[in-house]
Amino acid sequence: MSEWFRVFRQGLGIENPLTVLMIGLCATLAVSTQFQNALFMGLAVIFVLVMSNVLISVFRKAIPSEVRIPIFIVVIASFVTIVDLVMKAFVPSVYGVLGIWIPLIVVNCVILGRAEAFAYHNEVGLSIADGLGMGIGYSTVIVLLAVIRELLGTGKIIWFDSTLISLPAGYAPPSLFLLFPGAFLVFAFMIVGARWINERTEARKEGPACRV
Amino acid sequence: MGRSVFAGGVHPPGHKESTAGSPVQWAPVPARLVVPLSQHLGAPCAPVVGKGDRVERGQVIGDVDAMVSAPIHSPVAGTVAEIGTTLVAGGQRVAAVIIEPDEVQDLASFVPIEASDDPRACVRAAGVVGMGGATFPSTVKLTPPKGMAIDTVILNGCECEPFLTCDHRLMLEEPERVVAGAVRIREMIGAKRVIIALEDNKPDAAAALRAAAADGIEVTELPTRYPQGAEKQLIYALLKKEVPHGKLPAATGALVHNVATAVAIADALESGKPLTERIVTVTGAVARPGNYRVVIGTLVSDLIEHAGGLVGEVERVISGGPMTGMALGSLEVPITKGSSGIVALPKGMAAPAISDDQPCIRCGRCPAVCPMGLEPYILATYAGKRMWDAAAERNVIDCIECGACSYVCPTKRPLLQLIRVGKSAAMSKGAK
Amino acid sequence: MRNALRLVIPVLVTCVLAAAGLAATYAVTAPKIAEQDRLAEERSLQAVLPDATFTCLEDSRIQADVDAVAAPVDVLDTFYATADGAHAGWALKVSSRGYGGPMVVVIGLDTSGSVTGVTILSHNETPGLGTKVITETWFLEQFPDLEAGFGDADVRALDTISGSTKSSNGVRNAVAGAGRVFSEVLSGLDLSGLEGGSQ
Amino acid sequence: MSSVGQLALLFIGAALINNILLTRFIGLCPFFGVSSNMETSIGMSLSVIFVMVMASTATWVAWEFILAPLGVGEFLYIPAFILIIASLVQFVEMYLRKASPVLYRAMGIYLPLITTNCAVLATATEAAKPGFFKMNIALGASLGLGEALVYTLGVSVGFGFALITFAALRERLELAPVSRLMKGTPIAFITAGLLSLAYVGMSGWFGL
Amino acid sequence: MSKSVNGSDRIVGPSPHIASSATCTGIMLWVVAALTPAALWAVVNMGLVAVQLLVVTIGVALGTEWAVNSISRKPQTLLDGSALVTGLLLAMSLPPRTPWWMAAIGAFVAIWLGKLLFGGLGHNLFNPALVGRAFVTLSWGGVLAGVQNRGWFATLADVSAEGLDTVSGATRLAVAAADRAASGGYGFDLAAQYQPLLLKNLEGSLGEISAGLLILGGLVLIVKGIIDWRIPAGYIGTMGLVSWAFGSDPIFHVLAGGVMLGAFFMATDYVSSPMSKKGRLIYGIGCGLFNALGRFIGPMPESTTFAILFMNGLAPLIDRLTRPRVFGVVKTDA
Amino acid sequence: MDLMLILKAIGALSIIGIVTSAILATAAKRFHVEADPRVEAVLAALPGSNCGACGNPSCFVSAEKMVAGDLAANACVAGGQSVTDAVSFILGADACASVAFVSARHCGGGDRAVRAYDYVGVRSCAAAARLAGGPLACSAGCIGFGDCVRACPFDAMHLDERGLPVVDLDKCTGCGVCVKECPRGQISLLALVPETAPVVVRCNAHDRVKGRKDNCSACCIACKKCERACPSDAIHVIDMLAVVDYDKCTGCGTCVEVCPQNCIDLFGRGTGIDAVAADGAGASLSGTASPVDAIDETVQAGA
Repeated sequence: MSEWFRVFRQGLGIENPLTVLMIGLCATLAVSTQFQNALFMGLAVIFVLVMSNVLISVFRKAIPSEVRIPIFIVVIASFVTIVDLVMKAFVPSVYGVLGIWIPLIVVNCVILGRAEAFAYHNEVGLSIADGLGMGIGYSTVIVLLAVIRELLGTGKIIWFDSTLISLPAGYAPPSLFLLFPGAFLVFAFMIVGARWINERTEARKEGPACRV
Repeated sequence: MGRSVFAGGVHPPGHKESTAGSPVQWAPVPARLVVPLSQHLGAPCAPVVGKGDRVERGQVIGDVDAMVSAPIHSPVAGTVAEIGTTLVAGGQRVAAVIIEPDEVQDLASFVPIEASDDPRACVRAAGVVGMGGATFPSTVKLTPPKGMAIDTVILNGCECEPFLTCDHRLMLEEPERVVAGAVRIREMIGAKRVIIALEDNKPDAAAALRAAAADGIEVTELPTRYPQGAEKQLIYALLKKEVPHGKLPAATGALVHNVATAVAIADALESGKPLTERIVTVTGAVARPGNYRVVIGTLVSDLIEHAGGLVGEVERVISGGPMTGMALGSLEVPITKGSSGIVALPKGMAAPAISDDQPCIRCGRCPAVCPMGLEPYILATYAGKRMWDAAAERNVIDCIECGACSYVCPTKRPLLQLIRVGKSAAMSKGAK
Repeated sequence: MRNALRLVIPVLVTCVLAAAGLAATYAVTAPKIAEQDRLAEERSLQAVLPDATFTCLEDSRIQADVDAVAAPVDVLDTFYATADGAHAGWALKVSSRGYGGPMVVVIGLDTSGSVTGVTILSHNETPGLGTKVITETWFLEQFPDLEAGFGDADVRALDTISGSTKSSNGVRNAVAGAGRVFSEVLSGLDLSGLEGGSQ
Repeated sequence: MSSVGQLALLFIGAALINNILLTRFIGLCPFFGVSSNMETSIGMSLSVIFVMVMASTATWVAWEFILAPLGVGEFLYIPAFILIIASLVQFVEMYLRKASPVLYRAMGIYLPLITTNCAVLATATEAAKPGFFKMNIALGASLGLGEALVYTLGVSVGFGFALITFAALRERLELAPVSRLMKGTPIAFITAGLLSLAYVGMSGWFGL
Repeated sequence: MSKSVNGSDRIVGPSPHIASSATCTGIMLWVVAALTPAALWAVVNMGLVAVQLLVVTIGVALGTEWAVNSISRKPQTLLDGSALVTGLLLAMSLPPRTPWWMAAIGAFVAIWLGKLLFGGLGHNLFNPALVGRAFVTLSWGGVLAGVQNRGWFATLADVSAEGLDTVSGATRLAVAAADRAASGGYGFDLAAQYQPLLLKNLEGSLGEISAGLLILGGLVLIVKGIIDWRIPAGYIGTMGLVSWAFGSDPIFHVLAGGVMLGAFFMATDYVSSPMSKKGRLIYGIGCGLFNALGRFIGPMPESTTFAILFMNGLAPLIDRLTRPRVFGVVKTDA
Repeated sequence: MDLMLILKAIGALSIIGIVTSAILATAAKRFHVEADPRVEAVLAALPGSNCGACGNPSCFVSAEKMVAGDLAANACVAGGQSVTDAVSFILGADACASVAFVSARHCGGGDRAVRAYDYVGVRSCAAAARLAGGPLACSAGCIGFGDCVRACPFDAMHLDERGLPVVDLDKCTGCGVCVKECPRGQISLLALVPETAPVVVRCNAHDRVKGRKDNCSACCIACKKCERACPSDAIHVIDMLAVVDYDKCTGCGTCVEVCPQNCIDLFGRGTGIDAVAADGAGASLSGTASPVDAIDETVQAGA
């Protein structure tokens, strides 16, 4: 159990796919204009990550390593398609915005990377931990980014038709935060924040810098 | 100014007025001479005299059997007090023969060099080296590599460094000796063309040379712009030929000698006189600035004293010109064959104290003035960040170290100094 | 060959299972998706012309004319609306360009050609910015002021939302296009045979 | 049907005005990953142009002749396209490695990275199945192969242009005394943000 | 500790031992001086609002520079004059009635995000003043455009409540653009605008008040050797040519909007423009082309800011492609 | 109806799957290239997702670079520690093996060395050494601009408050880069000494003793007190400078105590003494209860 928890926690902090590893950026920046969308995106990624990790982990002995990549890709793509169809059917308003980004989850390096690096080598339980940890780590960042951008850029946070949080009326929201440049800028400072926290906690131990 | 002579370049204030009009006069022989045994690029000489030996003016006191070298002669009659070491202007500590001169000196007479039918052997025996500052043994230069035909001899009288007027006075006072040197070199090389080039800020010298010029010797005035006297830029200005990257200037068919060197060559060939003295411009914040004929080995402190001593607050004392010369850490260094001037820069005239954390504001002045078409700002940055490979890739080794970049830099970054570090690192890497 | 089979078969199995699974999922969700689309369309049509029934005009003869006058926007569908059995007006589903991509705007017109309502069916605008064309209700509400026979200049005279100019222009262009389609094509259309046409 | 002018507009729109990296946020991983080195960026750009064109052709054919006729495209296009692209890239890589080591060094080594580049999937999907990407291209509901290729070429050239521009900027950034916390990726993001600020100025050109 | 010669401290430093009189601060002050006539003319004609804008942007720019340097314990760099130039340029690029808080945020963003984060003067990749201006434009574009009708002391609430629903401000350029979009022609005589644009034009930003004074300042900088003529020449020349090619009046388009401020003062920013002569010409042409295209085929009436930012982004690439030929090196295709 | 759809779907994806995998299977055979087995092994250990986060275009290139030694084994951020360990294992433990030498500075001048002149210019030893013989009156001393510190690939050096480079012996690998970088490295200002070296002479002057003290108050004055005091005949004044013979030195510390100039320092890996003793040997001796014990431990550990 402690091993399980360790793997799970790794994804959240010291090996966070976004702020530390810098992978899976595209969708992150694109959909993080709204808390609501980011949350759905995060859920979609968690679903795909956990499910593909489970499946690959279960069948890892049956997958020849030469063709593992095509197989992983098909597995991942299938789960992505399922998310795609389900979202379209049940939350069409969210799908309207996330539409193009759902298919692109397939090529999110985080998922393929975890399938390769973790699920293919570990048993199911740990793979679930890894998928959950990575997925939640990813989602936390994307949701946080979205909250910052939405709050700064519109002055309020919306959940479907209701307003969750609203800044004082005097606030003139700079819409730059909703535009593409704003995404880059806010994310840059989130990385700085993550670095700062990691440095503070000194969680990430330097590996031996071997040079012959 | 209007003519396109070479790309880049700067126009630092000349400051030549105070000495340009002062005729060359002998500086007295001091009580003690320190004659370094390495006054040239190449192998240092070994002493051939010992402590207590009696030496005559012109007698060989140091020699070495190496291709790239030149013997050293005693500049005076006197006694060897010691074979020791001395600091030279460049900061190195080198072996030196310390001579106590006789009370009475006959500077007109000398021990002539061993006569020889080979003019190149005479030039070597007379210890002639490039007197513009590079101190490259002249014999080597006069022996071009096989297969390289030299058709043009250029005598460099540009003297583009501010403050210095020693070559100017030489050309003005002894034009016939300069021309004689030109003729001798032409004979030796078998060149078709001889050009004596000088900047247009010395019209009197140009007129004197023209009057003295023998058949077929051209006297060309070039626009005044620093570094007109740099070998590659001079060849380009006169012949419109670029010295190819990584090749000797001889590859353009041109051979460049300083006018003072030419005179020394003429002296060696015509009267067997070894190189034991030179004209030195002593200027700046000294009481009596002027051009002095100085025996080699005279200490800078003695020379400055003869020029009346330093006046006011002197921030730097420079051996050579202010653009390429070396600041002296101590005045107890001797005048050598390559010392063209001693410039005492008063406070305010010297470059401000620079520090390397000044930012480059990318104003574009340094690439604009670089006569070699380099980008000094980036070379300096690479050198500062120890990115030797990147500096090498941007041709750092082509830098001629003229200092035009540092001169114009508005934030006063020590560009040239950084580039020098990068250049030597790149060269030592390349040599490996 | 054996080796090749060893490699191909797992891929094949994966493909077969994936295809089967997806086809099944699709079979389950497809009706739901179609229903969602239909509902959305229905809602927007109702919003622009309340209490009417709509018939999609599937007349290839007028399509070329419509395309010609509508440019630069595209008319996706033209609906013939009836209320209580009488001709009540038109609804046009128009695709226009906003900031983030195409936006589909539904415009309702009464029989005289004046605008009865405008809604946005789908869009890809930046949430919180381009979407102000929906959330700032005054914007869409200004269109019903357009009188019969309005022209491009009248539409251009309407206000845009500052900072969301491109999204606003997308809607304005769609409405202007619809106006042109009405005056050039629909107003001169022979309506006989349309009444009671099946949807 | 489509005139040269329209094709040119399609190209410019795809390359600059709707630049895939700086205005669409697609393909950012390599944008930040390999842009720290100019040589790598150039190699990557060339490879992306090459792969995108090939991938678009392949997916266009697959859509037109297999997926669409069978009516299974709606739900199979994601696994089908990614499978095609991944295999294609791997094939080309193997082929290059064997056939031309020189070309492999110059280009082939970037190929694996491209598999997981969402720009390729997005572009190939858009080429086969226009509208997916919502790229404001006004050429009708389906593209001919020629149009699809012009479009793909535009996207990939725009990708390369932005990548190389960014690599040149980062070369300068390397020399700047950026504070420790900002050094590396954060300042690169800020640079990208400011660069994308400049691209905002192009939005709406030609009504695109 | 050092030995002295003649009673004074002697210094040993690297050659060259003399330096030109040009200094960074001197250059910056020349730029400020060249902008001063236009700024003063704006103050004379617009009065207090212009003074307020100038004070706020310059004050915040200098304050930010000082504060950030203090917090990060870096040497103070206020004296190099670059923050002063940035503040002044930003003020010149904003409409005079820009709310004070907006101008202040712009100045802060310009100095901090545009310059200091990159490592300070000499390391910023984009012109700081334009970064600040673009930030303000994209954040509160509508407010900025309609700001003519709103007071300097407009509060946040005023702006958010009523500020966002106005039609874009009607500068001469915007009117021209609207006319062109509507009818392909112009509702007014462009040639009649030359004189007001050159001498006194109270529409638009502070820097649009007099193209004539800006040209004068720019020419002084060129004559003083502070800016390279290639950038403004390439910029304005291309701008005129493209305007002419689009069948419009080149002189009007060159004089109107931010072209003169951009061409002489913004694009010529040393740090964010290419270094080589050829590169600067290309860069100037690029700025002009982008700016003109933005006007004729883009949705916004003006695009000077984005044109120069775009070319700033390209500057390192241009530099790379236009490296000077090294003496004696025969150029081969690299 | 649904069955038909499923069959069609299976058909479509299977065709694509078969075609692609068949092509790949054939290609794998036909285009097989022999590669360095170590590269293959490292490549297998890497995640293979080709994310590019290490700055290299693909895992293959990274593997090649790791094998060649151009890329650290811990460069793969996506793989984390487990991959680092695996790669280190493949590349062999000797990649991180300890080395026998460390760098030592033979100068204690710093702020006690007299300057010949005021130096202005780049704060780089290499640059300063070119000007009039360097700013120090002593031509063999440490200029103190820290070229060695900047050159150290292991971040094992720093300049202390006296302006002298101090070696962190725990980090020093004895690679010798600092010695090469030092403009006076050829005259042994910085030199590699055995990592078990217990003492080090902090002076590098070989010129005449007369006047040496005018250049630097911390210099060796060749008084030979250490030579006489040394119980194991391990320190001698050679060419006007005390030199330790590390083969004989037992680390007793006698020389450190007798040196009137305090120019012999305790030294030793693991004791961190390079930094402590640098304040002056006397101070460190009185300040710490048992520096000699520490040295003994070092010696024993090294023996």
